[in-house]
Amino acid sequence: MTIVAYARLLPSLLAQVQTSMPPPGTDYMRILPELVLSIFGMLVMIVDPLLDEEDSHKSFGTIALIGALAALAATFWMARYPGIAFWNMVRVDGFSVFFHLLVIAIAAVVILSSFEYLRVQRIRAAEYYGLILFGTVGMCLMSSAIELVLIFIALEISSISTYVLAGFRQREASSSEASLKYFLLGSFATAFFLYGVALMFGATGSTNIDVISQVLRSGNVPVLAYVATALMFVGLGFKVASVPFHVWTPDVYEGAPAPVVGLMSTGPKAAAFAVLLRVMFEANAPGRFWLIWVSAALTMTLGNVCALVQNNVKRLLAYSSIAHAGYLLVAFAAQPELGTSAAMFYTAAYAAMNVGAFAVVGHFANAGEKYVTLEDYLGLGRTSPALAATFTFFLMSLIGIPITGGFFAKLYVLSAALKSNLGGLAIILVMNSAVGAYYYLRIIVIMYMQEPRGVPVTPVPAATGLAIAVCVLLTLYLGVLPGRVLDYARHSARQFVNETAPAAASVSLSADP
Amino acid sequence: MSAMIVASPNMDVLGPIILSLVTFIPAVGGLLILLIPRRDRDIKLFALVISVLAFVASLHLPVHLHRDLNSFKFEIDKVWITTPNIHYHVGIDGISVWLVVLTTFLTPLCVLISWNSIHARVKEFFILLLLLETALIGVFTSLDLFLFYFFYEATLIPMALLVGMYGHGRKVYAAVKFFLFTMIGSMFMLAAIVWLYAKTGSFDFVVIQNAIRTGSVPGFEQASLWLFLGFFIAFAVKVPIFPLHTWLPDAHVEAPTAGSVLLAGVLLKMGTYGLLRFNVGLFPEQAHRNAPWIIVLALIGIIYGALVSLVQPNMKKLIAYSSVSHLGFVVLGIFSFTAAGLNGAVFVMLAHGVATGGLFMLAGILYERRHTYEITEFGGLATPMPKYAAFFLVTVLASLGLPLLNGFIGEFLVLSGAFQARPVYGILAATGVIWSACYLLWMYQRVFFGQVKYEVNNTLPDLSLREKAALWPIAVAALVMGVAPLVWLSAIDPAVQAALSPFTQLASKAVGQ
Amino acid sequence: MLHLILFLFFGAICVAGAVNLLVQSHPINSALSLIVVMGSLAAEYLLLGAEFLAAVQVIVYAGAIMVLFVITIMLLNAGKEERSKGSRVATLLGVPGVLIGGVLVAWTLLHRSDMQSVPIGALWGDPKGIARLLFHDFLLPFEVTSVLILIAIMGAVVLASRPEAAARGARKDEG
Amino acid sequence: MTPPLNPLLWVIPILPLAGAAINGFFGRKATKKAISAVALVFCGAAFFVAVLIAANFSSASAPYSFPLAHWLRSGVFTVDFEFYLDQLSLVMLLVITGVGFLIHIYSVGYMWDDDGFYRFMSYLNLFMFFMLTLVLAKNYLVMFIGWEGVGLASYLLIGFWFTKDSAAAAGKKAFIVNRIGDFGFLIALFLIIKHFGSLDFTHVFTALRTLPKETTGAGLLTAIALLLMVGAAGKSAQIPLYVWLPDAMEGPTPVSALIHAATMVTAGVYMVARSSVIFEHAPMAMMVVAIIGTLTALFAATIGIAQTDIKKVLAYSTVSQLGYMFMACGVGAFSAGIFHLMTHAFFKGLLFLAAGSVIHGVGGEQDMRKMGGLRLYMPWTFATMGIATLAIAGIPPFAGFWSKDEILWRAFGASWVYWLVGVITAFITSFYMFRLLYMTFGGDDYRGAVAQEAHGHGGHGHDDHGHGEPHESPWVMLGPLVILAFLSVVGGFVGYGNRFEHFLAPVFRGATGIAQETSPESATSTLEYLLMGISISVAGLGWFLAYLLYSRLPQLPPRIAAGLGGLYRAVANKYYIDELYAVLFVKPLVEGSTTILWHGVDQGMIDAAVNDSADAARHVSDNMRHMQSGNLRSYAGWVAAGGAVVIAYMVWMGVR
Amino acid sequence: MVPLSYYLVLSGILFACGVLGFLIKRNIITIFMSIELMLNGVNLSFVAFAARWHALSGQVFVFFVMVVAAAEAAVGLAIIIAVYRTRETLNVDQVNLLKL
Repeated sequence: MTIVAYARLLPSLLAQVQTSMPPPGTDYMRILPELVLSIFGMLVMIVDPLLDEEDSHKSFGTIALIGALAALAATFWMARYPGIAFWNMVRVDGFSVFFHLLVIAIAAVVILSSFEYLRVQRIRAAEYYGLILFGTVGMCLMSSAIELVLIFIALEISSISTYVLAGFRQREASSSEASLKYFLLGSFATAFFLYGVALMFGATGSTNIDVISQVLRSGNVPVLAYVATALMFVGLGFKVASVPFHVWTPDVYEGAPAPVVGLMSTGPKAAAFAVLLRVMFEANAPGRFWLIWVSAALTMTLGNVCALVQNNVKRLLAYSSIAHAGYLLVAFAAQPELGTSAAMFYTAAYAAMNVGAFAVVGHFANAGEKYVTLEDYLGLGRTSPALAATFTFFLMSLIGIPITGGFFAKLYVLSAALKSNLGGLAIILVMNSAVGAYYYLRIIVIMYMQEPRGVPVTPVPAATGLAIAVCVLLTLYLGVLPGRVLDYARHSARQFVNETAPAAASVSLSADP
Repeated sequence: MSAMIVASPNMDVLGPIILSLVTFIPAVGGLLILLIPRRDRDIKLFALVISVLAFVASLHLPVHLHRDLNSFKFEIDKVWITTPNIHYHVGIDGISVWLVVLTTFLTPLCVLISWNSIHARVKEFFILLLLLETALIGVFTSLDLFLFYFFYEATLIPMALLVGMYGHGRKVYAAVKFFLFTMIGSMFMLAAIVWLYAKTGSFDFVVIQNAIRTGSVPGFEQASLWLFLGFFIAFAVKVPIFPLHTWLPDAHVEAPTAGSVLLAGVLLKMGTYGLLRFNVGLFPEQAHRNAPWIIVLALIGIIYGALVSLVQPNMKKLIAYSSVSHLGFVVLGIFSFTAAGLNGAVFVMLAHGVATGGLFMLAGILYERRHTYEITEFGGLATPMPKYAAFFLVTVLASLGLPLLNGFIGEFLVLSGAFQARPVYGILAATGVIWSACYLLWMYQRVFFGQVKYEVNNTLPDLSLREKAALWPIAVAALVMGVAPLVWLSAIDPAVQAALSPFTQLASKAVGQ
Repeated sequence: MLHLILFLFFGAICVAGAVNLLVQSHPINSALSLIVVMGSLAAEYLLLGAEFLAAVQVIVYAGAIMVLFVITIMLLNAGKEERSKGSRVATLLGVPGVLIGGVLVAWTLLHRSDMQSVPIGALWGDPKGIARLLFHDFLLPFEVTSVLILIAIMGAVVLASRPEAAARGARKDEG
Repeated sequence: MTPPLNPLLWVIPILPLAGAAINGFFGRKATKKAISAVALVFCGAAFFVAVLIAANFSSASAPYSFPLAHWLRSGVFTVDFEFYLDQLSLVMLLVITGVGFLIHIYSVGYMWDDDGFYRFMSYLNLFMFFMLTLVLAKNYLVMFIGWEGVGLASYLLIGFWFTKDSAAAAGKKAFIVNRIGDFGFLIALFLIIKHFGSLDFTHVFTALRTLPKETTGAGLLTAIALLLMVGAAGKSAQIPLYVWLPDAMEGPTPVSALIHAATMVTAGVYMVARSSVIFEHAPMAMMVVAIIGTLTALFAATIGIAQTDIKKVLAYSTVSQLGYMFMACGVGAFSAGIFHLMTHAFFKGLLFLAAGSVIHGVGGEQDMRKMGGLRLYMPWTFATMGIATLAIAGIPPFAGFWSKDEILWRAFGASWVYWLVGVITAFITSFYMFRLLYMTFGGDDYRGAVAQEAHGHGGHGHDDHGHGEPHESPWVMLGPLVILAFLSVVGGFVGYGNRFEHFLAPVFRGATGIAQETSPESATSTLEYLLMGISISVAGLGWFLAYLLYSRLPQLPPRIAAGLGGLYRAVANKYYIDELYAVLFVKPLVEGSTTILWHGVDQGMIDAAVNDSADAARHVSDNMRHMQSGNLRSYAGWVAAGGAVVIAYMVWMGVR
Repeated sequence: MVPLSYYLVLSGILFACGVLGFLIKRNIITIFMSIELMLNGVNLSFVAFAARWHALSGQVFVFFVMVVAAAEAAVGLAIIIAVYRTRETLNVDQVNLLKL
């Protein structure tokens, strides 16, 4: 019977023989940012032993920062080579370029905001930055991969790096606990995702998103595909913290180092959303509508309601991030094109404001993250007007007050929902943002309308200041001139929805002026 | 005087830019204050100069305003954001022009009145004040729904901060209450706006209005009621219409004088203006259909507000409730859909702005001297401070609608309009004439007449030059508006006629049924 | 027939091991039962013809990874776990949930997926073919795993290292 | 042909306004001479102009209107500042400026020592302005300006001594009660607007003349007329809104004379007369007016009997006299009403001024029981007041006789009931007026103790020089008394042979309908003389009774009072009307607003709802976050359960 | 001849056992083992599906899963050690500093 097996195998073998040639050089261009990041990551590792741990925070940071910026540049380079690389593994299109830029930018800002933090918290710099860079590689791949297995691996890369980063404040029991919880639940969820991948493979015979979508569009969808979607949704839902898979979020955010929270609440989340978009829209996952509808409603409501009584700023922001995930999911219930563009814009805006907010929190928290309760923020408007002002700005953006990115993000999601006749969700969203206003407002009130409590506020160091400034500017930019970004998002969304065939439409950053 | 008003527009060189000029002078000034070193006197002077400048500039508007029928004047229409196509589209008609002037008229007085009452964080105070002014003007000038919403929200933060930072007593509670009430209300408006955008693809007021009138909005019939309510709730909170008014007394009592003046003088008018411009302008059908219960609420507001204010022990609370009563007249006038009613409504807005603004200024002056608003703390004040008593009397008379003062014109027109719509409306509302006399004169008597009860009050100084400078304009305006209302009405009337045009056939239809 | 018998035999061992993993209270026993599971799984792989996988399963999984586990258990000399009442949710919501989900999935697999029957060695996974795929079609994932492993190493180093290392440095630059 | 001087019409109101402004703004620093100069000059000028205009304005002259400026416009509805002069407004004009000027002069003397002298003068001028606006208005809205304006002026003047709580309260009360009347007035205006689209007299009346009378039931015009009557009742202190007038006596006496006797309170009568056409078309309303007038006349007169405060007596007599006027209007004898208005202005003004002079003389004392024998101390005052009393009592040939007789005669023409009540009232009137006279001036000894300094107006200028003896007032005060006395004597003759009526005929041409049938020409003159005789005799009777009780046997009245017991107390306490109103309206309003509306609805319901919902949300949140138990396995439990749900849903979807 | 669904059901059972273990086990290490169990279940289904579609890729995936499992194991155990160092316990019910 082995003969039989051989006979069956033969044609595929032959096929492989004639296709077995090294990948063309352009393929490497299509993963250039990942390459750059990895190189710099390794550079950090190599330099690590050469410099002594004590006063080398800055130098590591600088290397990492340069790496991130180089990767940004590389992304622009990559954008010139739209198309598929490595035998249907990754696709470079507007969509992936967008998320590359986003994720790498987040990493850059986080690195910048970590300079001072590491020194204050006495954290080993080399591994920290190395992990951030490598983790970014994973996120980038998640956004461009069109092969579920590759997605799975990339997901693991980003996850594992964040697991570790979460546990970086080694002296605090809370930190290691956070990392443990994150790790165990994370791998738990990943297993679900993987099982989903397996079943999808079983249902469609492939793990390539394009093939899957073709199969699923070809009619009579097997039940197995539904189950597979369910399991994948569980896995991804965990990553994007949608109810009831959000449970890890508050604990982890509270325990993890503030800048890392800034990273993991935006970077991996954005990447996960990218994957979700690919799975839901590009792979045209079956029976998704009510699933998303309900979980969106639950997510935003629970996030907002729970946040009302939080007293720890990090934890409060954790719940707020859950709520925002809910808003984002609303976009997923909308028509693919509208939804995709809205979601893309939202991730960007949310990243800008949230990273900034956590940068502020991280700076204010001071050594050992002593000051993270609302009481500590009493009268911050007096003691440190600038810090309070920027924080207020971010909070306003989170509330969704005009001229902040948060507002337009919400606006687009809302309009996408209404255009897709999702009146119910729209109303729920509106109600929720009204409720949400309350607890953000609480912070503002505490900062401006009450007397200081004598918490020492160290002057904002240059790097952190720069990071915060960048966030402010980006939030403001997205709030005042969102047109360009949105145009780009729409443009790439359109082609993203249309590209079921391997042939990718041409994208170039000239479309993003 | 009216000759001056209808001056020919060809001498109007500033025409194209004047509106933006008026709108943004204060904001720019406010930002410039940031640069001034913290020498309070300079800051105050600068703020005064800026606000006066804005006032002078704004006078250009009525002088060069055509008096012909609708169509907006001084229009500017520049693309702000391409997708969604949001325009910086501003323009004024006979209604909004006066509200703009009212705003610019009151702000310098606010600056004067807060000269000594603000001690801490003077810089921030005046920055907030000027920013608030810009936002207010923007609300009245913007013709792009989005722009409108933007300014509408933008008024929120400075006001809340003014109350929360510079208020007294339960200022935080008041500020948060104010913020949340308005925020929640405006959320519904946002949803409605976005719906309109989703269906018409434009935020432009004029475009949408035409689209609705030509019936080229898909699914408008089903949605119109909800849209109407969406806008209505937002504005009803702002006006405030019973029973959404409870934020007002709190906010007023705790707010600093300038805050109260602008709050009563202008912010409330945002609500009535919105009702007139959007609820009536965009949804005449619904407005006509829902008028009865809205009018009932207005009547309740008139009588209820008056009765409650009759028994207030706190001067400011009393004035606040009287505002509820007065604004009831405005709503009544608007929804009577008669020329007289609408003219009156607009005129009451202005008159109330001047008179009640004046009352709050006077109350503030007293607070500066005695640090209380409790009426029982005073008595016999006419002896130590006769000038003050005189100004107070004039303002009170203006507010209770004595002929030849500004209060009367508006009330009379509104009442006659309401009476034409339905006699019972007019009759019930007219009782307000009695009530206003009751609560105002009783308050006046308790504060100023009789023997001086407490020794402290004997030593109170009479008005200072600065205070007189702040009060004279109020008194003069009250008189001029009462004697020569045509100056205002001649501009208001055409706009009102235009607003009424859709109702003539509606009314005929109603009669037909 | 033989196939079925073998399948059932190893399957039984497999499930038994899994169940044992759950019921054993001492981690070391659980670890051993997990090894049993893996071993029997290797056998199942063989039945399906994935001989190379079977080998790797035994070497890498049962060999390397499980050893790691055992070492850790020894290192932290973990004793019997106490049956602490931690979580009602897990027992009241989770367990039923698992059962329902499991049943549903199983039902789907049995009835809603047209699975043909296969002979022994259904698909011959010889090293050559696998290598072809691994180094050609799946080249990128293969390379990327290197990053993954790198991260894993770094992480392990960081977390397992005693914090004093960094602390010492910090104290210096304070002084 | 319009006489050349009429264009000056608009100057008449403006002049006093200017005076008021000048005194108001600069009076504080100016000397009293300057102040009084300004006040008198401007007021006098107004009088002078009025006389000039009157000089060439005959009963033949056509009405003359002078548009000053546009006021307000909305759509087609417009109102202008426009003045209107016809015989009726001319009469009012002369009365107001004339009597007003005299009282200005008097005030200079009376208020000289008061600190608020400049305020007082400017208020007086302000009042003149509004009053003149009221009577010269060509449309109801401008009339309403004056209407409310005089209300303001009286508010200010009643509360002139604002440190006295009673004064302040009285001022407020006056204004608010007037507002209640104005409420009716406003509604009437709205009705007029709604149905005639204008408020202009000529426009409305011409439109009206075409309409038929509303003989049966109440129609639009009846409604309008009644509502106007409400306004008039407020302003002219008729039942049920008369309560403010007695309290208004808290004001300085010249104010009582000018505003609360001579001019303002008659505004209501003027307004009704001015709207005669409307009333003509609404007989129902006419009847109501007549009845109200009659009742008020009697009612107030009875109260007057038992009052001991000299000014209070006069106040109630004013109310009762106003009742006469309304009775006249009610029976269609508008000209008679106006006639009585004029004469009443003379003698009642005089009475008040004289009373003021008395009060001034005895150092602020107002209680008649503390007076007596004053004729010896202040003969001039006594003489003038005597004349006035004769006039009001209706003793021929004094002014009051003519007008009152005219009214009674016309009332009889309408219904003998009116006449009867009128006669009774006349009797009572003469009784309490002579009672006043006897109590004040009669007797030989001055009952008032020497030391009344403490008693009197707070801040009243006359307490500083203590009075050993009562003393005659200065000439600046006596002058006006004398002049008014003269007018009270001869004033009646203008009505002789219906000359007055003929003069006003053009105004009431449309309105003389009823009057025609019973006009003296047509009726038998014997009857008229008979009635005249009766009224004269009852007046005499009243005089005699008063003489008997208060001059011959002064010990009797207290016994009678004791005998009457409850009735007397009720009368003395004005039938407890004020208390009744307090219980019926004021208390429930204040209490209700406080407990029900403010604490109940506002705080108890609305605010509570808001706060409770906030708390509820916080509570829910507090429960919800226990989902975050911190236990890893629970979290896994959530995930697993959620996963199960999702799978179940998806399987269902797939199978479906 | 054995129907593939048997293999799949077996894998499903293993996966379920893994989840169950995660839920009911108290010892962190054991919990981690149950995760490994889940992964093994997945692997089996990969292989089975590979047989179904005659696609070797299915078997290749198993390699990747193993690698990932290995990496996870390394990191996970390190984390467990770190936790043990700070908390001196391996009982998951006692690792609940962060809550609410």
